[in-house]
Parts: sequence; structure tokens; C-alpha cells
Amino acid sequence: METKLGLSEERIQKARELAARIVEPVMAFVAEHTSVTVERATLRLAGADGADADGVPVPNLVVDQCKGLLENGALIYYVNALVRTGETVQGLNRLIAGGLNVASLPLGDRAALEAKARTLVEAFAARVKANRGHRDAKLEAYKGRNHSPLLYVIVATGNIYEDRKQAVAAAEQGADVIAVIRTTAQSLLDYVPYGPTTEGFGGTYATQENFRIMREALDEVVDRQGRYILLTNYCSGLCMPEIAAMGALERLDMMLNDSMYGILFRDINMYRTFVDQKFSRMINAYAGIIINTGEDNYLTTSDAVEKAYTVLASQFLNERFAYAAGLPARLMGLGHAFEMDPTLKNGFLLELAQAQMAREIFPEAPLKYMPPTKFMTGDIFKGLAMNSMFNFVSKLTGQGIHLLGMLTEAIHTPFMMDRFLALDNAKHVMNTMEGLADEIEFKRDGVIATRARKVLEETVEFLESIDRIGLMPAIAQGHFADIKRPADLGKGLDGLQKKGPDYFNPFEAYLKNELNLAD
Amino acid sequence: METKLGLSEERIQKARELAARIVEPVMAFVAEHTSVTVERATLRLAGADGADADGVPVPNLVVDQCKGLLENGALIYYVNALVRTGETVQGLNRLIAGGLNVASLPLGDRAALEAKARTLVEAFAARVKANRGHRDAKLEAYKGRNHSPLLYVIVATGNIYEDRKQAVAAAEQGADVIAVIRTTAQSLLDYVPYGPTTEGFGGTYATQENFRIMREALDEVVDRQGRYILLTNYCSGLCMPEIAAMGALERLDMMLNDSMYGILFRDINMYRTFVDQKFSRMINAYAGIIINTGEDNYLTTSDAVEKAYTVLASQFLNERFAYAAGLPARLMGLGHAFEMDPTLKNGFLLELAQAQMAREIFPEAPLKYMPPTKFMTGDIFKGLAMNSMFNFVSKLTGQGIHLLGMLTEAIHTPFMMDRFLALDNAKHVMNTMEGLADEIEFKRDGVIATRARKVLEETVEFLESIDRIGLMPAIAQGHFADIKRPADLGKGLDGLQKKGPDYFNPFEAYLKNELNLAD
Amino acid sequence: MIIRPYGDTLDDGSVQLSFTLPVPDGPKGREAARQFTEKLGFSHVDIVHSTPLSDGFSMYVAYGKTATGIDYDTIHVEDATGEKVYTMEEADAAVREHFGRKLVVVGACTGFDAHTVGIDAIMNMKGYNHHFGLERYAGLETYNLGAQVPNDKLIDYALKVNADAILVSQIVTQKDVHIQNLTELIELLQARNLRERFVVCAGGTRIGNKLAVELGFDAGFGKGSYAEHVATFIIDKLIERKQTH
Amino acid sequence: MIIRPYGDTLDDGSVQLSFTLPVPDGPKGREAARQFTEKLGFSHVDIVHSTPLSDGFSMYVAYGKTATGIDYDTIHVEDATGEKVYTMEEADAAVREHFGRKLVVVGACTGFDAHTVGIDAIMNMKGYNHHFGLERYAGLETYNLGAQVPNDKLIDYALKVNADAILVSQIVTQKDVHIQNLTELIELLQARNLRERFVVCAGGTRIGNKLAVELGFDAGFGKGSYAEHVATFIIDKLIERKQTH
Ligand code: B12
Ligand code: B12
Ligand SMILES: Cc1ncc(COP(=O)(O)O)c(C=O)c1O
Ligand SMILES: Cc1ncc(COP(=O)(O)O)c(C=O)c1O
Repeated sequence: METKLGLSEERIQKARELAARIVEPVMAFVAEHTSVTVERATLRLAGADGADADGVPVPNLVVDQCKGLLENGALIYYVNALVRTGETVQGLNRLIAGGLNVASLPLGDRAALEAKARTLVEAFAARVKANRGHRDAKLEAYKGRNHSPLLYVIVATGNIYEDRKQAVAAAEQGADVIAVIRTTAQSLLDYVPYGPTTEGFGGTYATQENFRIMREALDEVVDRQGRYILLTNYCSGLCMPEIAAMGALERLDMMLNDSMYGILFRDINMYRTFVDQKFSRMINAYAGIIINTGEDNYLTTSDAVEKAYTVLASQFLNERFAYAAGLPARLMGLGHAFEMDPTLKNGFLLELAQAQMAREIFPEAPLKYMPPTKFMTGDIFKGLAMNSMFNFVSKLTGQGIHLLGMLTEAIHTPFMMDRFLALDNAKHVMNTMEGLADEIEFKRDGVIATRARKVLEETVEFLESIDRIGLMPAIAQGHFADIKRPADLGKGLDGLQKKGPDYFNPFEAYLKNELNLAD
Repeated sequence: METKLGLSEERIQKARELAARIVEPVMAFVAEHTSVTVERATLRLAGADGADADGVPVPNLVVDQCKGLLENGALIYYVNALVRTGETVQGLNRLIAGGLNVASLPLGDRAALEAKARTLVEAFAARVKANRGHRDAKLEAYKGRNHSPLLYVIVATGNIYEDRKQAVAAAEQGADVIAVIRTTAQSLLDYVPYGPTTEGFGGTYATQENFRIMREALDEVVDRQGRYILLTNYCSGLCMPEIAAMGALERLDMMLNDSMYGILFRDINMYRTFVDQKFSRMINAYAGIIINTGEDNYLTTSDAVEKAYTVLASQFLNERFAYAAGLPARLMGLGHAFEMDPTLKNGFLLELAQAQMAREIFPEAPLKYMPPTKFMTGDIFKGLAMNSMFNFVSKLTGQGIHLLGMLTEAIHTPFMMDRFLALDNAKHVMNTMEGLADEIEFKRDGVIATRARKVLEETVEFLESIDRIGLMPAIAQGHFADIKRPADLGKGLDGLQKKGPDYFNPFEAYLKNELNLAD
Repeated sequence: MIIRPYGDTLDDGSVQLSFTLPVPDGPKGREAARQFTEKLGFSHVDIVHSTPLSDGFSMYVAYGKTATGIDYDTIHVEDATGEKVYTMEEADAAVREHFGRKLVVVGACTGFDAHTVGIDAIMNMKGYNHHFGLERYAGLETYNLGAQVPNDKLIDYALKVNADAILVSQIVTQKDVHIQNLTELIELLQARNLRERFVVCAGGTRIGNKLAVELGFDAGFGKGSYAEHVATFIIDKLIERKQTH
Repeated sequence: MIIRPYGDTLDDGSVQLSFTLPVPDGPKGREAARQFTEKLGFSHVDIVHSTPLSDGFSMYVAYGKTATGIDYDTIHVEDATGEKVYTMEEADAAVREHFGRKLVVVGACTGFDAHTVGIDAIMNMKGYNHHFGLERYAGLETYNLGAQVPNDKLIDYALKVNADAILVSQIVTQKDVHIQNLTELIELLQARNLRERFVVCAGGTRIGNKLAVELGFDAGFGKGSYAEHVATFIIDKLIERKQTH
């Protein structure tokens, strides 16, 4: 990558070292812990699915049954039940939904259980490998047909069947990525609902069946259009790893997944979050799923000019956390956003600096660029112009994943025509200025280059201070997003579990091995 | 001016030389001729005004009365009548409107007539100088308050009183320049209507009273807003010099005025046009009025990519014709336009090249940049985005006069809110990317620089071919805009007049003297 | 089938509107805008944006939902041409077969209208959007009189060249000037007892077949028309006339 | 005075619309769009643009003129506050004068809504757009409970701190979830016989005073509200209650 900004390699290196030092103690903590949702995710990978008459999902039933035994992991009890009952996975799921308590069955021979578990791991591996194979084959077959950056739109009607209609229309209009936005507050549910759903607010429940319905619909468009359509959901909240598991099984291609988003913006306990995050990312990595980190969220409340360094700092941390979970750079959709006040003189230059800086510091990552939202108003005409500028900067700086701004951002979740207008605008702007990036150079002492250097410098300083304090205390003291999250507060702490000496999780072991992660 | 394109000074010089050679024989012809409208314009400068009961303007009445005598100029008869009747100018106008035939009065003592004429020239000079003084004083007092480029919008309701409302609103919203578009086909009228008018199609009649009404309304805004508002009209068609005269008297600040527009696009005879044009431009020059040339018109029918060189060639010719009429570069609003197909890959780069090229070749001229019109459709959303791109290029290349695109270009003459949205968009885009021009450099071998060099080269070749053929034959053969206009056809030829040995026009003489033009 | 606008759910009736009111911006203006939008038949009206345009004018962006729908099954479009549109070759063949001579077509942009791009698109050799113009048709003899042709001059010319069809283009529509111009042509033809002598077609951005027929033309051609459409219409119409006479 | 939309001439009634129809793009779709727009009461309807969104959906941009107008003189806006809005200093002085104690205000973003920026803008020290928040008022004691607070928890908390006023923010409005949430709060208060105990205000992008009052709140505050508006309302309301009781 040719550098237009002349950033100091030494400072970039310094920031990476700091990030590594900051993340290390967190990973040490993570290594010793599991959580209810990590266990449920493991069960899901093994095939646990379905729900009882009250809608409680089978993985939750099993983990609830294992209360007090969780230091061993829940899987062993599920596998044991499989062996004991001689049922298939589906059969056992039905029994559990019908009332069977797997924890009440006496544990059988360890070797037999391990052997049985291996077959489950193999089945999982085969399914996910097939998914990857399918995706890779389609991407290869339809190479060069996606836009660059990938055009990403959301659907959010609350009803999976309406979503499907909208998604298919968007894909036909040129979208490369469809994200099904989750219903308000699903992130705070400590279970994943079961089956197709038609009732959500500002979004649609993430369920495995919803994933399947959408994947199937998009796959039809893929071949019709000769373009692979990526499907995205939200791998965050109290069920982060379970969603990763569902995504791996149903061939999602991207997942919103941030190392600290849940802590800061959803008040989820930090220990819980870090533990869940690692396991999620391992699954994502294995399934070839691109994560999209959530740096844009820093800017929805803070000022994008002043707090630009928090975005870069978070990118470095997300990168480090991702490496630690086995994700290669090409699966790191590190986030940032075009969120400066549109009335700011020169604002475009600062946005350009930020986007170009991210591009040069993370050359291999398919950066995820988020559109203006905070300064969008009911003025749909100005909104469209803001989105045009955003599209321009994205193309000019070679972003990887481009979430399209909606001219009705301040009004409603997108209408079908809003999405069309966004796609049309992006295609228009990006096509007409195609090639501009190769044409221009920035002056070394200009506003843009100077700004980028300044943000990098502030980032190093910020990371240095975090390094001094330690990440968890720094979060507790409000160093991120001005939000204080004490380590022992926040949702989901009671779902955290120290691993016991007999902790059993061959899926985790398999993933670590496949991802070349040390134990 | 720093060069970003690295254009060859030698080729630019070559083009200028060719233009000078091409224009020279035309000016030789012009020197020997006058026309009915040049005579009427002269009368207007002297004070002739008003209309008879049928609405025939006094200047037309006088010139009609002088049929057969026109080689002497019409002014002498008007002055003679003033002396004979002892009337004031206003008094004489009334008499003429009432039926007095000035040509029927025996000519009095030449010296007395000349003396009388001198007083008229002095009155004219005093009025126009006061206008210039007023304008300069306001521009000085409110320095730095106009936008750069000047934001130019049109009003076109057909009714001067509605126009006034719209113009005042636009000025308050930030417009720097208000152009009152003329009614369809006024350019083909061989007289200028009299008084305020309320009936026009797609525009409003240019009349002296309409000029006055609008000037007065805008002057009020000037002091309220602390920003000088420039008023523009159309100095073209069969009454070109008369409109120049009216504009000089009523303190217009800009005039659409092109050396060949009328010939090519209105089928006005070429001899007539060149004669009228020279006199118009002398008046404009003396009155400090910026002309806006009409190169955009080449692109409304021809392709902007293929025929880019016709724009540059016309700019060189317009420049040369303007110098020949005493206009300094700072009053040359040489025209060009953003008219490439928006679906063209790289189109933005080519537009950028064209605009930057014009900027570098004519560093002192306040280039007049015209918006997308041809590819505007009823899709107002895409239209807004096209206009945003246009605004971007204009600011980036330092244009001088920026005619705002309307999102409803393909639908109707602008609604009040369309104009507001255009102003708002331009202010937004230009403010946010302010300073970008100083930040970037173009690669010397890139698409942009290469394109500019190519267009310049094609222009030189084109001018060479015109030089070989001669301008008038070239026009006759269809070398411009693919339109053939034989020299002896076209409207208004019968209004052309060879000057006689006694041709009397002290206004022309005064202007030539003031503008340092050779006889 | 009754259809309604669609926002993100079938029959939600969602529509976006923008307009200006001749009152100052402010709470009262916004409430006026809201009530106005409701009066158009919208519920759930949101005035999502308002801005002053000047002291006495303000602009609004509104969203609302309407129960108004229309019966899609009752919609009939009457285009000048039916399903079958001749290619250039088919058109020429039809002329050869039915007339054994070239058909003569005269076209112009009438009144003060100088927007020739549209009529050129239809008539000139080169055509438009990869559709050749009438001039290229072997079966047609064409005269494009260009811009700003007075209606009576156009008729005189059509008589002179013994035209079969007259084509007029009207692009400027402000204050319905196109209606006046088009009506005048028909009235002049009628006054001179020539209406039946020619197939008379109108075209332009804002001209539909429906409007043109209402004004007394044989057909009208709007946005997106090409030479083959009007060629097809003229030929079929002349065949029909020949057969009935 | 009857007012109508203004394009470029008084009373021309010009309006721009855009919408989607659940039918394919094409002449029939455009005609349907035209007739639909006419049915809304527009004349001179122009479908200036149409485009397919998918096989079964198409989008239209329309302009039309309407004779529909409204009587501007009959428009009344009932804002929560009248002409007089206290400055922070005036508010504090009024509290001192009438109550001699701090007034207690509890605020939250209720239900599943996590959009705290709005309630923070009203309550936090820093305020918004150069308008200080309630926390900075000497006469107020404030508790901002933040995001996603269940209605019953909010009421419990208000009782605990002996609140005078409850403020709720609702930003998500999809499927009218805000109406449900707001209604639930009032019903819970009524069920617990607490409705009269507090001044209860709602706020949010889509919430107007009118809507809030209809739902049983004392007042509502929409876009562009600042701390001083709600402070003024609370203080005046409590003074009024004190005087009538
Ligand atoms: C190019 C242009 C010009 C050029 C015209 C050059 C030329 N030689 O034609 C110039 C610069 C000269 C010009 C001038 C003016 N223009 Co102009 N112009 C345009 C523009 C940008 C494009 C029109 C065009 O060429 N369209 C492309 C052609 C191919 O489309 P079309 O004409 O619709 O033709 C198609 C169909 O309609 C149909 N068709 C058309 N005619 C016919 C006839 C027949 C028989 C058939 C079968 C079919 C047919 O087939 C064609 C191919 O599909 C439009 C804005 C826009 N983007 O639409 C404004 C526009 C048309 N102009 C407008 C105006 C007001 C003017 C002026 C009157 C302004 C003024 N006061 O000076 C002048 C005066 C001109 C005059 N005397 O008429 C307005 C009209 C507003 C209205 N609705 O009344 C527009 C909409 C711009 C605006 N928003 O103000 N203009
Ligand atoms: C920032 C933002 C977020 C941030 C919120 C961060 C935070 N801490 O608040 C994040 C990223 C977390 C977020 C998430 C979501 N968001 Co959001 N978000 C926005 C956004 C961009 C800006 C909102 C904002 O901050 N406005 C600025 C504040 C100052 O304005 P305000 O809230 O209107 O407040 C003013 C007045 O209303 C009033 N006021 C407000 N409350 C009160 C209370 C009282 C008592 C008083 C007196 C006054 C008052 O005073 C304030 C100052 O004037 C808007 C789009 C937009 N541009 O408006 C979407 C938007 C509000 N979000 C939306 C949605 C759907 C969501 C999600 C549900 C999406 C999803 N499924 O994940 C999530 C879920 C969040 C949840 N559980 O509620 C939709 C809502 C659609 C609708 N109408 O229903 C919007 C409109 C975007 C869209 N087009 O889809 N969002
Ligand atoms: C990383 C990440 N996860 C999740 C979400 C979605 O929010 P919720 O936690 O409500 O699902 C976001 C918000 O945009 C996000 O950026
Ligand atoms: C130089 C010039 N003069 C005049 C006009 C206006 O046309 P008309 O000749 O109809 O007044 C134009 C058109 O935009 C123009 O560019």
C-alpha cells in the first residue's frame, strides 16, 4: 500500500505493542473462564437446538440443568445423555424440550463420552467446512462482481418475511451485504429465541431459523445475479457466542462483534464480555466470518473531531483481541464512521484524514465504514448530500465494507425506496469518481496529513495511559466513551464461571488447534 | 496560480495566437458596420425611452424613421430633434411616442448638434460612473461576504413581481447572483418591450423597468445582509447592445453575452451578431459588467467528453473578442459546464480535468461554471447528488461564478424551495471541503492531467483548422456545434448597415477612447 | 386488486411529501403543515423537517400514511402504439407493401419552443439511444424544420411537400403554453379544412397519448419514445385510412 | 386566511411526493401512480420519475397541484410552555420563592429504549446546544436513570427519592412502541393511585405536547426542546397545584 499520509511506522508499531500489552492480562483471565452462553454455544455447535413449550431454548434448558456443575462445562452432560439414551441429536433435543434433565443422568465412561463428542466435533467441522467451501466457491465463481467497497444495507422491519422481501430487492438493486438488524434489546436477552419471528421493534430477532430463511432467499439471488451476497447479523450482547455458532452453522458471512461494545453501550459485565468475545471470535475465525467492530458507537455520543483517537485506539485493541482469537487480518472489519458535524468548515478533510489513516494503518483489514447518523435530520435532501460525501470518501480511501447511509436516517428504519436511493447514490458517486484515489497525492504538511499524524499521536498517548492503568480498571474509571463500568457490576456477571480442572470442551480445543492458538 | 496539470505554456500561447488571427478579420468587418440595434442602443444611451400606443419603443420608432439614412447613424436625427424642439430628452421621447418623425426635421448646424450630443454623452458617463462607483463601494464595504465561487441562481416565473419575491428570498438564503431568465424567444424580438411585465413563458421579459424593479429590491437586501448581490440578465439576441445599454444604466452586474451563441443557437445572422456583440461588449466593459459566455450550450446537444475541445476553443475566441471590445480579463466570465453522462466511469475525473484546465489557462477570468442539465431527469434524488458533485468540482478548482443546479431541472423552472435546496447544498458541500484544493496534487501522468493535455491539444488543432478556413466560412460549413449557418442567411441581416462617411456616434467614440481601443 | 403505497410493509400507505407554505417557519407553521397533510388524507403525519425560506415562506418535509388506494385492475394505459412496434426494416417493408411510394413526414418544434433535441432524436439520421431516426427509413421522406416554427408555416410547408404526417414537438410547458400551441395547430388545420388530410402527432417530455388525443391529435408520444413508435403509428394509421376510404 | 402550498406562484398548490407501489414499473405502474396522486386531490399530476425496485415494486416521484388549503387563522399550537420560558436563574429563583426546597426530578429512557442522548441533553450538567441541563439547576435535585428502565422500576425509584416530577424519553417509535410504553407508564401510575402525585412529562423526537397530553401526561416535549422548557413547565405546574390544593 502506497502511503499518502507519511505516517510514522515507528508510532504505528508502538501503538500495536501497547495494544498487545493491554490485551494480554485480559486474555489470561479469559483463559480460565467460561460462561453460560459459551456453554450454550458449545451445545449449539454440538447440535443442541429447539425449545420447550414455554419457548425456552434447549441450550438454555441444558445449561440451567447444569447449575453448579458448570465448571465442567455443559457439553459432557449433553453427550452423556446422547450416549445414555442412544438418541440422535434431534431426538435428544426433543426429549430435553419435553422435560429430560441431562444433568440428572449419571456420567458414563469418560473415554466413550470423549469419543462420542469427537463425532459431534467432526459433524460440526464438516458442516462449517462445507459452508466455507460453498462461500469460497461462489466468491471465486463470481469474482469481480461485487462492488468495492462492498455495499452494505440493513433490513429492519421486525418481520423476517418482510425482511426477506426487502433483502431480495436490495440484493437485486446491487447490495453486496445484507444485515438483518436485531430487535431493540435482544442483546439483553440471555437466550436466543427459537424459530421464525414476525414481531420486533426497530429490528428482527436473531434466530437460527431466521438466519436460515434469509440465507436461502439470498442464495437464490446469488446465482440469479451472479454475485455473492453476504449475510450479516449481530454477534454481540449476552448471547454473543451462540450467535457466532448459529452464524457458522447457517453460513453467515459477517458478524457485528466488538471487544468492548457490550460493556460500554449495553452495560454487560466486562468479565463476561471478554470471555464471550474470545469464544465468539474463535468460531467466527473458523467459519471464515468477517467481524465488524463497533468503533462508530464512540461517536454517537462523543464528538468525532475531538474523540477521533478513541476510534483508532479501539481499532488497535480490537485488532489485538482478534489476533488473540485466531482471526486473520482479512477477517477484521475494523469499524469507523463519518460522523463529523456537516457544518464544520474543512470537516470533509478531517474525515478524509481519518479514513485514509485507518486504511494505511490496517492495510489488510476490510475496514467497515459507517455512515453519518448523528447529524442526520429530517432534511432528507441534505441527508442525501451528506451520504454522497460519505460515499465519496469511502471510495477515495479504499474502504472495504461500506454501510450505506439512508436519507431517512433520522426518521424511520429504511423504507424499500430509501435503500434503493442509497444504493443508487453509492453506485453513482463511486462509479463517477472511480480512479481518483490513484490520481491524487496529499501535501505532506497539509491539513489532512497533519491531522492524521495528530490523531495517531493522541492514540499512542491514550494507549499509554490505558497501559499504565490496565484495561479493566480504565474501563471502570470511564476512560472509554466517558462511561464508567465497574468490573463487578453490569449484566450477566452471574453467568460467568471459572473453569474447573475437569472442564470439558472439545469444540474449544478443536478450534484452538485449527486456529493455531496456544492453550 | 500554481499549476496542478502541467499544461504546456507554449500550446496555450499558440491557441491564443490562433484566436487572435481568427478574430482579426471579423473585427475589420465589424469596424465598418452598424446595425439597427446598435443605433437603438446608442439612442438609449442618449436617453431615448418609452413606447407609443402600440407598444413600439421610442428607439425603434426613431430607427424606423431613419430608414435609408442609417449609414449616418440614428443619433444625429434624435439630437437634431432635441435641438429643434428645445425639449428635454423625456419631452422629446413623449413627442416621438406621440408621432413626431425625427428624420423629417431638417438637420441643423453640425457643431451645435455635436455639442448637444456631448452633453448627452456626459450625462450617460456620469450615470454609469455613479453606478460603477456604487457597486465598487458596496463590494468594498462588504468585502469577504460573498461566497467563492459566487453562488448564482435564476428566477423565471414570467412575472417580475413574483420574480422579485423569489429573488429576495434567494438572496436572503445566500445567493450572490440573481439572474432573471428571459421569456422564451425574447431573443428573436427586434425590439425591447417597455415597462414592467407579468406574462412570460419560462422566463420574464427583459425590460428596463423590470431591471429597475429587481435592482431596487436586491439593493434593499444588500444592506440588510451586508453582502453585495449581483444582478444578471441576457445580453444576447437581436437586441444585444440595447440590453447592454439598459444594464449599464440600471446597474446590472453581469450579462450573458457570447460571441457566437446567437448565430449558432438562435439562427441570427453572423454579420449582425458580430457587429452587435462588439458594441455590447464595449458598453459592458465601460459599465464594469462581467460577461458570461455561453460555452455550456455546445454541450446541450453534443457530447461533453468528445466535444470538450469546442468549449475550450470557444473560450479562446470569446476571450479574444472580449479583449477586442475593451473587456479586461477580470470581467470575462468564460463559460463551461458539468455535462458529462453521470453513468460514465471516471466521469468525475474528466470534469475535474476540464474545470481545472479552464482555471489554469484563464487564471484571471471569473469562470462561469454551469451545472448538469442534460442528464438531469425527474429523479430529483439523483439530481441532487449530481449537483453535489458539481459543487464539489467547482470549489475544488476555484471557479468564479457558480450557477447552481436545481434538483428539478428536468421538471419545471425552479420552485422557491428548489432554489433553497440548491443553495443549502452548495453551502454545505463547499464549506465541508473548503481547503481541499490546497491539499492535493494530481499525478502528472494520471487520467486528469493527461486528459487536460489532450483537450488542449485538440483545441489547438481545431483552432488551426478554423484559422485555415476563416471563422465565418467555418461557421457556414458547420464546424461549430455541427450547425451550418451560411453568412447571408439568418435573422436580422436586413438590420445590418454599412457605416457611411458621415456616420455619427459620439457614444461609440467615447467608449473607444475610455477603453483604449484603436479606431 | 386495491394497491396502496408501500414503505416497508404491504398496505402501510407510506408517502413522502415536500412543499412550501406561504407562512413563517415555527410551531404554528409546522402545525399548519401537519393539518394540511392530514387534510390530503394522511394519518400518522410527521413533519420531519421544516426550514424558513424567507420571512414569509417555509418549507416542510412530511411523511404520512394513507388509506387511499386504487384498483390496479381498472388501470388502462392507452399508448399510441399497441404491443406491436415495427423495426425499421418492418416499417419500410410495410410502406412498400401498402403504398408503393415514400410516405412524407414533416416535423418541427413549434411556437417559440427551441428544444430541438427531442424532435431531432426522432427524426435525424443518427437517432437516439441507439434507435435510428426516421430520416434513415427507406420508406420515409422526412423534413425536419427545426426550432420555433409558427404553426401556419408548418402547415404551409406540409402542403408544399404533400406530407402524409405532421410531427410537432413541445417541451416548454410552463403556464401550459404547450396546450395553447398544440390547440392552435389543430384549430388552424380545422379552419383550413385540412385536419383529415394529415396524420398529426405531438411529442414531448410532458406529452402523453391521452393528452394529445384530447387536444385533437391522432397520437402523442412522451418521454422514452423512439422513431419506431411514431413510425409504427403513422404507417398503421395510414393503412387504416386507406382501407376505410 | 386560507393557505396553500407554494411552488413559484401564490396558491399554485404545488407539492412534491415520492412513494413506492407494489406493482412492476412500466406504463401501467406510472398510470396507477398518476391516478393515485389524483385521488389524493391533486391536479396537473406529473409522474416525473419511475424506477423498478424489484420485480414487484416500483418507485415514483410525482409533482401535483392541489386546491386543498387550510385556514391558517384556525391553527392553534399548544406548547407545553407558553411565551414565558424561565432562564436557569429565573427557574431557581422561582423554586426558592415558592417551595423553599429543591424540587426532585427523576428521568429515564424507558422500556427497551436505549437512546439516552435526548434525556441526557435535558438532564446532564453539560446540557445541549449551549443550554445547560437540569442537573446544573440549583433548585433541582435530579436523578437520571439512563437507558432501558422498566416503567415499574422508574415509579419505584420516584417514590424512593420522593420525586416531584418524572421525565421519560422515548425515541424508538417503530410500530408505535412508544405509545405502548407511554400508555403503560400512565396505567401503572393510575393502578397504583400515583398519577396525581407526580408531574409526568414525556419527550422525544416524535413526541409533541398534544400527543403526550392525549396519552395522559402533563406535557410533552419534542425536537428542539431544552432543559429550560421542561423546567419552566414543572415549576409552573407545581405552583399551580400548590395554589389549587
Ligand atoms: C437542452 C435544454 C435546452 C437547450 C436546448 C437545445 C436544443 N437544441 O434543443 C437550450 C440551452 C437552448 C435551452 C433553452 C431553454 N430552455 Co431548456 N432545457 C434543456 C434540457 C436541459 C434538456 C432537454 C433535452 O434535450 N432533453 C432530451 C430529449 C431527447 O428529450 P425530450 O425533449 O423529452 O424528447 C424525447 C421525448 O419527449 C420525445 N419527443 C419529444 N418531442 C417529440 C416529438 C414527436 C413527434 C415525438 C414522436 C416524440 C417526441 O422523444 C424524445 C426522445 O425520447 C431541459 C432539462 C431536462 N434535463 O430535461 C431544459 C428545459 C426543457 N428547458 C426549459 C426552459 C424553460 C428553457 C428556456 C425557455 C429558458 C429561457 N427562458 O431561456 C430556454 C428557451 C428555449 C426555447 N426558446 O424554447 C425548462 C422547461 C420548463 C417547463 N417545463 O416548461 C427545462 C425543463 C429546464 C428547467 N427546469 O427550467 N434548453
Ligand atoms: C445515536 C443513535 C443511536 C445510538 C444511541 C446512543 C445513545 N446513548 O443514545 C445507538 C447506536 C446505541 C443506537 C441504537 C439503536 N437505534 Co438509534 N439512532 C441514533 C441516532 C443516530 C441519533 C439519536 C440522537 O442521539 N439524537 C440527538 C438527540 C439530542 O435528539 P433527541 O433524542 O430527539 O432528543 C431531543 C428531543 O427529542 C427532546 N427529548 C428527548 N427525550 C426527552 C425527554 C424529555 C423529558 C424532554 C423534556 C425532552 C426530550 O430533547 C432533546 C434535545 O432537544 C438516530 C437517528 C437520528 N439522526 O435521529 C437513530 C434512531 C433513533 N435509532 C433507531 C433505531 C431503530 C435504533 C435501534 C433500535 C436499532 C437496532 N435494532 O439495533 C438501536 C437500539 C437501541 C435501543 N435499544 O433503543 C431509529 C429509530 C426508528 C424509529 N423511529 O423507531 C433511528 C431514527 C435511526 C433509524 N432511522 O433507523 N441509536
Ligand atoms: C458491535 C455492535 N454490536 C451490536 C450492535 C447492535 O446493538 P444491540 O446490542 O442492541 O444488538 C451494534 C450497534 O450498532 C454494534 O456496533
Ligand atoms: C450566452 C447566452 N445568451 C443567451 C441565452 C438565453 O437564451 P435566449 O437567446 O433565448 O435569450 C443563453 C442560454 O442559456 C446563453 O448562454
